[in-house]
Amino acid sequence: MKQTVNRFTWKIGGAAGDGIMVTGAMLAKYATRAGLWSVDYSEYPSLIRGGHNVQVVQVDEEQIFTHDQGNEMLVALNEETVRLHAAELTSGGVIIHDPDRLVINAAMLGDRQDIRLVPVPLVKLSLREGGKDLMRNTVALGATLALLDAPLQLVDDIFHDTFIEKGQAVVELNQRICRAGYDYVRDLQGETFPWRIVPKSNVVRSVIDGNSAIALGFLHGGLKLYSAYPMTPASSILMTLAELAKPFNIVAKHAEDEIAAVNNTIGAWHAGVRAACGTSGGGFSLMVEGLGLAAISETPLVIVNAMRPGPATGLPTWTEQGDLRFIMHASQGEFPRIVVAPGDPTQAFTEAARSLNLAEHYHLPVIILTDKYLAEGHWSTPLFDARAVVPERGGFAAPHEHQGKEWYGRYADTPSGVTPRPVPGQDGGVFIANSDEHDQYGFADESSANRIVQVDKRNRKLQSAIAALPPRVVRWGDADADVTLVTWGSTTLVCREALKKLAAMGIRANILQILYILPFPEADVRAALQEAKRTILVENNVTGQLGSVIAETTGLHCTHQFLKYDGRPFWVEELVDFTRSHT
Amino acid sequence: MKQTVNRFTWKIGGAAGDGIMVTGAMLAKYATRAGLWSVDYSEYPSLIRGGHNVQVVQVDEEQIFTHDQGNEMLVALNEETVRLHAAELTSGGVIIHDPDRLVINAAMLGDRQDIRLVPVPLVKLSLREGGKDLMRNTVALGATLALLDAPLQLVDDIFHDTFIEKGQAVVELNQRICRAGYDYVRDLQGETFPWRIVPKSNVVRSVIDGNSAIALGFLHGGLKLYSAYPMTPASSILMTLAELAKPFNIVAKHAEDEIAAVNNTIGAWHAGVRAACGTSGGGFSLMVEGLGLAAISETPLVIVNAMRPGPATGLPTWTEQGDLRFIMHASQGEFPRIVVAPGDPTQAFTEAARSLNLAEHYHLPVIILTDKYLAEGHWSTPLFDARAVVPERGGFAAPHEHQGKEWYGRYADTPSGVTPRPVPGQDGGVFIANSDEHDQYGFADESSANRIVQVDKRNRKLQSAIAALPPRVVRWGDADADVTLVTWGSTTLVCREALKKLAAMGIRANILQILYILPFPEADVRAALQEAKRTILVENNVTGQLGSVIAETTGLHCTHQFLKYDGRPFWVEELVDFTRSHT
Amino acid sequence: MPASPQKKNADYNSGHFPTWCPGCGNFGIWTGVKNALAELGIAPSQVLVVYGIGCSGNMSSFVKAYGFHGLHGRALPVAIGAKLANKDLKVIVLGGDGDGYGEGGNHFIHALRGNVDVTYIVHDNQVYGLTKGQMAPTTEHGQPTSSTPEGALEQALNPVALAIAAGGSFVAQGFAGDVGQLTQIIKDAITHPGFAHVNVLQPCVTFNHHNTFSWFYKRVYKVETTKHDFSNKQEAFARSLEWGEKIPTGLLYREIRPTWEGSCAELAGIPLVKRPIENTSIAATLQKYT
Amino acid sequence: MPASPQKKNADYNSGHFPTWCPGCGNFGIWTGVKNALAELGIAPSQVLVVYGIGCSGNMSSFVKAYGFHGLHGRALPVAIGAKLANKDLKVIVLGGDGDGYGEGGNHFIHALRGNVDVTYIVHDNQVYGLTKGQMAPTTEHGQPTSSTPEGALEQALNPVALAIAAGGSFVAQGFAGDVGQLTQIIKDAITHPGFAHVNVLQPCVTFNHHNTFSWFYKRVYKVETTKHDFSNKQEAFARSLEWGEKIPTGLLYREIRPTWEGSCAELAGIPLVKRPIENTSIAATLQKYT
Ligand SMILES: Cc1ncc(C[n+]2csc(CCOP(=O)(O)OP(=O)(O)O)c2C)c(N)n1
Ligand SMILES: Cc1ncc(C[n+]2csc(CCOP(=O)(O)OP(=O)(O)O)c2C)c(N)n1
Ligand code: SF4
Ligand code: SF4
Ligand SMILES: [Mg+2]
Ligand SMILES: [Mg+2]
Repeated sequence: MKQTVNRFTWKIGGAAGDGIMVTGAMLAKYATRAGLWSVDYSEYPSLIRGGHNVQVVQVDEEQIFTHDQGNEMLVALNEETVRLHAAELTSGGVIIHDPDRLVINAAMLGDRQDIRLVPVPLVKLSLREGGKDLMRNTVALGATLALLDAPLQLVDDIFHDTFIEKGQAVVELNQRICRAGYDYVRDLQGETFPWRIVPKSNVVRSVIDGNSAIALGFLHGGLKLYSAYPMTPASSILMTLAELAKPFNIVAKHAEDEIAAVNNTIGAWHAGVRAACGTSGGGFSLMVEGLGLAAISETPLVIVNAMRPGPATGLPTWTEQGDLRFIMHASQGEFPRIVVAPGDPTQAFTEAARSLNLAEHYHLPVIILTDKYLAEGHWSTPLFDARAVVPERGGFAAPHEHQGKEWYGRYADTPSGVTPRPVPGQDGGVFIANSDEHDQYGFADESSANRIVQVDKRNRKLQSAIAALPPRVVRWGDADADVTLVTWGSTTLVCREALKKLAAMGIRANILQILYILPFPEADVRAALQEAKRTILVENNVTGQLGSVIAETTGLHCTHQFLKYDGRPFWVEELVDFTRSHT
Repeated sequence: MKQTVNRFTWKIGGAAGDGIMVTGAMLAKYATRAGLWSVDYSEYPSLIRGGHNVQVVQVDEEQIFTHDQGNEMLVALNEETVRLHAAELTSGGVIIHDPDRLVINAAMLGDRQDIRLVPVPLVKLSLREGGKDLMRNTVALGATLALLDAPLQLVDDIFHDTFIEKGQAVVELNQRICRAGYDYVRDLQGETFPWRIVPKSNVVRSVIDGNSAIALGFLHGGLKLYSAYPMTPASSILMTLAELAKPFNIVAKHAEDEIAAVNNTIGAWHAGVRAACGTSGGGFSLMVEGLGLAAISETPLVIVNAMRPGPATGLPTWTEQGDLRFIMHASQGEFPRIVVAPGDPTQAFTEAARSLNLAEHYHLPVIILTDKYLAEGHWSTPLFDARAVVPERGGFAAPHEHQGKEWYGRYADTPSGVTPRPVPGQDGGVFIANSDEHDQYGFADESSANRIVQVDKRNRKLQSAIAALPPRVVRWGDADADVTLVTWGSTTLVCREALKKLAAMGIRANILQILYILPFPEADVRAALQEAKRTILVENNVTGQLGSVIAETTGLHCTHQFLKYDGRPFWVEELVDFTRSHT
Repeated sequence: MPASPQKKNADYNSGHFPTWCPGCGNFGIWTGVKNALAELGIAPSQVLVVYGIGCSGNMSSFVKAYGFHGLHGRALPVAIGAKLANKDLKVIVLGGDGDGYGEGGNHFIHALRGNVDVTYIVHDNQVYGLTKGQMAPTTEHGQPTSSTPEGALEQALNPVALAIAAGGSFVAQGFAGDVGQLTQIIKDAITHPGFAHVNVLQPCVTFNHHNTFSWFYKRVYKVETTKHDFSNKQEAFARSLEWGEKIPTGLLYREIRPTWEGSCAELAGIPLVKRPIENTSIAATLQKYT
Repeated sequence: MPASPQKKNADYNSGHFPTWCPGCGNFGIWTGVKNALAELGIAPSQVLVVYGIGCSGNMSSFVKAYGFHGLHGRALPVAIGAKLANKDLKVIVLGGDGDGYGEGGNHFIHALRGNVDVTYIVHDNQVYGLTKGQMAPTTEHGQPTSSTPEGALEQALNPVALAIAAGGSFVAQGFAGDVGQLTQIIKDAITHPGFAHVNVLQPCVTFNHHNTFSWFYKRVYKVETTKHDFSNKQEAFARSLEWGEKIPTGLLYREIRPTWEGSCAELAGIPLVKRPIENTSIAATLQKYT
């Protein structure tokens, strides 16, 4: 029988509270340690218990960016999982289930005869080895590995590394329970499973989500204070930094609301430290006024906005790219800001680290725009390169510039628009950071002449900052292509996955990823669009917001647009189909 | 000597707290009752006392829209007024001042020999007649009228109508004090003043500011509750409605903050009444999340945003059109909204009244966008035509649609996107207004299919609403012109004034005013721009925001743009100059 | 409206069974609210329930009654707007401690002194449930949570003490483990003419392993079994400060004073919602501008 | 930093003379703040004053010291962020009653329980000055204002009672007409280790014709002249409720408890602002993701 090596998709489904995510994470780690690449994605409703939860882990020998619609293995913890997902199984695929809890009959499978059932007494085995009910997932993991004919040693190591802080007993319990599932399936009579894992080179890679990448980017970038109010899908940045506060000796503050969070952050920057806050659209709405405060007082500021489908509470645990225009134009009045939309964990890490340099050096607000898909999905990722961005201080007044002064001209006009700033406590640097329009010292000044100077000065900073930015567009794929996918943020991932599939079909495609939304890379985008044979705008929203920005700034329109707004990320299959039928 | 009849500009300057605005208002009323047209404008800093305050009243026989740079009469209550404004006086113009308080020497006048000083013992006369210090302004008004050779009877009537509620004694005191100034100047030896008033027909017109026009439009439109938190320049809507609450039997609520204001308003609409809230940019920032709540719960909502220069606190008492893009895109996610930007008090009245119909019938948020110039300036205005908009109920479920039901499908899909709604308390209409994505009854529903239905349904409403809108662009001037001024909101006024001056110079200009910003009248704008020989974009902001919207939606750009962002409205002279040199 | 027939708890079930964790204190509050409505004979269509966002707010899908599931922290101003629009409507607000005392704290203190006749029931589980276990304003000092793994640094907010100080006219504390008392408190709150605040001690079995049912059972006592004088603000304040060994439940403070809507001259007579919108004449007012 | 030479009030003048109305109570507070800084020998560059938006906040242009004139209602969170960033910095917040108790009420109650060492001075003129005389949270019930011409319908907020109930560790009331006492209160507030709230009764001569200087002179008394025990919360609460015939000034309540920054393990040692940003190694943490 033909076996597919190192390429399969695994899915687990159950109720909220069944703890399925942990199991998927283990499998993803396993594959990654085996020298393969994984991606995982989960869907869960905005409920604590009940509701249908799913996690998918896809594994490949090549780097992968999104998962497929089809699955080869399904761990079904409840009936709903079978009903909803059996149809997605590839021919020859398996369903692992606990026959004591879930009896699967033909009706539940539709008319799929080509699916194999693998009943494993998950709970019984867990209990037998001294575990609890919930550890049935670990049994399922063992069963999965047995089917894949994957060596147990690697998973034993993972249990060791993960649980050793809790003691050797915990490590061994997990190892034992996993092995029970493994052995049970090995001992089953049955055909050989058409998919298997063969470990490869042991390049060390991480399995990481966008939020952790941002947290680590911040830490690398010299962050000292993070203030936030929890909001899905941004919450885990706060939780990760709260965990890491101790080892990194920084402060993670859970503020009373988002208005406090953004103002805490502004206060911290004003006093001289690198700080950030993070939220999703609803919380960002509450930070809007603070954004303008940072702008007019020329206080650096970094905000993460992890999007979810709106309006209002919307679909709290789903994904969308609906806030682009909102973020670009938020807050009364006119002022420059930087908006960066990373498209994978590596970009998230790098740009988070860079945002702190940018904000500090140019006295500008920087907004990092992600979404639920990037924030909470996990990808096998080469270890972050700390040298990609070097944290460097900037934008401060040197001692001789302020010492001994009565007042410091912190808003004096300069060619770059950036005026070096002292921080409170420094001798002679006295000035007023003012939300009212102000003169060079910060005193309220309502004159026409001063207003023009200050508006121009502030706006000039954005121009100055461009020099410090990396290329604002990222090109993926060959320069010479029949079709260019135009996208931003996390949808870059599905486009990257599509390139591979399209190439296999003989369609030469490439990608124009707009990494920096503001300052908008008008010239790059215009050139790319003019060169392209045909272009497809790919956005996870209903109005094609990036498309509108392109139209506004370049006058150009993509040949086609492929938009999705049901709260789900794109399937690579649908993007490939669309591209093929529009090329 | 040649006398200019019924055309002059009068200015008064003093410290904050000198109460100068009242005097200008009296003069504007006088001129209006005399059958003339007036416009007034004031500049004051964001201080209670001190700081330089100015009010200008311009009078004309034809309808006027903005005032000129030059003045014929200056009432100087302090030295700063003379220093700052003497230079603006037309040759032959006068300065009225109180010689006991302000001695004017040649140096203060620069080298202007062509200005006449009219010293009047303002305070002394006021005290002599039994008035207080501050009533010196009334003496100055009398002096003004004497110079203009204007009949006293009209002002006596105004005092009567204004003060009769406070009693006959107050009326007479004001009349006496005014007459004292009048008589004093009449008795002076001096040349005849080159400007005069000759009362004309007695068509009744109002002298009204944009905020009062909105308040009256709301009342006419059936408003029952207004909730707001004070913020310049929107505060006077709250204060006017608080005053009018009693006669109109409505509720004006001063809320604890703007978040409460917008949510109060949503709650009131939900319960079935017409309601509105109003603020300026900073407060609007705080209402942003509420906007999305109204959108997803399909609760009608009306918000007034009276712009002032930002970012943040900015220039609280000055003017700017800096919030256009912010208002268009505010709040996370994507949803339809109506944005209307009236360009004079009549439009403000009409569109405020209409906004309540629109919000109610289409279950959409409607934002009325004004600015300080329109909000707080006053114009002689034909009496509002209450028939322009007829308040009509709409969007509600008929009793037979909900009575006796267990649950009401308030979000069931409909061709227009509008689903008739019951209000709480009505039998059988039970539903959940939900900020989470929801099914037809309002229960949280996260499925892909439902999401698509609901997004599409909400968006369709905007298309449906178009039928109920008046023409979304307003054309001023002849269809056939050499140049078209493209503008929105209060800058329409200076454009209208410029048309007259340009015509006098033989330049044929017209105006494209975009009254409804959303739904953007793409086709109209495209047609107008394509027909125009040349176009000039006129905006009171630094980035040309309307221009960016035009570029985005039509791909067209105005030939030139004339932008101003120092917190001041345009001078008609500068617009005329720009137009002339670009035509 | 025809006289409501006798009501029962189940009449207020939406048909969607709660998705709360088994054993969650929210079940007790759910029962208490439905009981109170049934016993007071308030039909589902005669009441508007405004919900915050949280596990608590998810009750919006489990109760049959007019509902408004608004923004996190903003339930109160929606409720107040609705009540002013229709003063004949019963308006009840349900929300979490994070929702009401964290995000929405400002509305809370102003609603207390404003005294619009709305009943406000807070599910005080001393944690953020829906977002997975972060610190709440009422989290005890030193308690570790997912946003404060080394323990909360703030002193916990005392909702009932705050409510009394902010001018609450009805301040009570209930316990999700005592549905009988809770039902009575909610009934009293609904019938109280003015703003009524009920803080309900609500164990969260998933994220709060400190303030558990058994922890509370050992500590709660009913003030109605003591000599507590709920008309005495001083005494009520002293009582409200009790936490730790003994935790008071029941009506802590009550004062009858005019409601906002009762004092507002413009609200006398028929409710706003019943007033016609047509034919408002602005002519006389416009005259003043001439 | 060299030892500061003897300071005097005038050292804190910015050179811009206040634009407040002649006779405004803000002058007294201005003097009190400068006196306190001078007497404590805190140099203009050693202190950060964060201002709200209002007549009160306009003081930002009249005081010589590092200043931050932020958003209406949002001074406290800026101040707290700054203090956590540099715990060696003295941080003082000045703002209006509308700013702090209206728009910013939520930050106020959480700052009180959070106990970050910041001094908060509220200019309580019981009105919105800068926006021309609308109702403030502290406007007395029934008082007409420009936004409530028929009289305020809400019960006035009692800032000191609220502060005590919300967990304030230092709660005092000053009077702009008694600069001597006020200076002392501000000094005590600045030296108090923790969040210190000073509500200053501040007549507004332009928009509040009810709570005038003479109205207050007849009513205020100093608690330090009584047997008041400011360590007793019950007693402090009772005192704080006094309004009308007698209005207490002075220190109402004080409690010494750890500050937020003192309890935060990560803030031990040098202030955040002095810590290097370079060379943070994430390698070990990244390892956990492999
Ligand atoms: C503006 C905003 N910020 C944050 C959130 C995310 N959020 C949803 S529920 C919740 C807290 C839930 O805690 P609580 O109010 O105590 O309710 P519980 O779940 O404990 O019943 C948060 C922070 C949101 N929806 N909106
Ligand atoms: C978000 C926001 N809302 C409203 C305003 C307008 N505003 C400026 S000062 C002020 C109130 C002033 O009252 P208070 O805080 O008591 O200060 P006072 O002037 O009395 O000292 C208001 C409402 C604003 N600047 N920002
Ligand atoms: S998380 Fe806590 S509050 Fe939420 S449903 Fe579960 S037990 Fe209840
Ligand atoms: S308005 Fe009142 S508070 Fe403001 S400066 Fe004048 S007197 Fe002082
Ligand atoms: Mg909670
Ligand atoms: Mg005030």
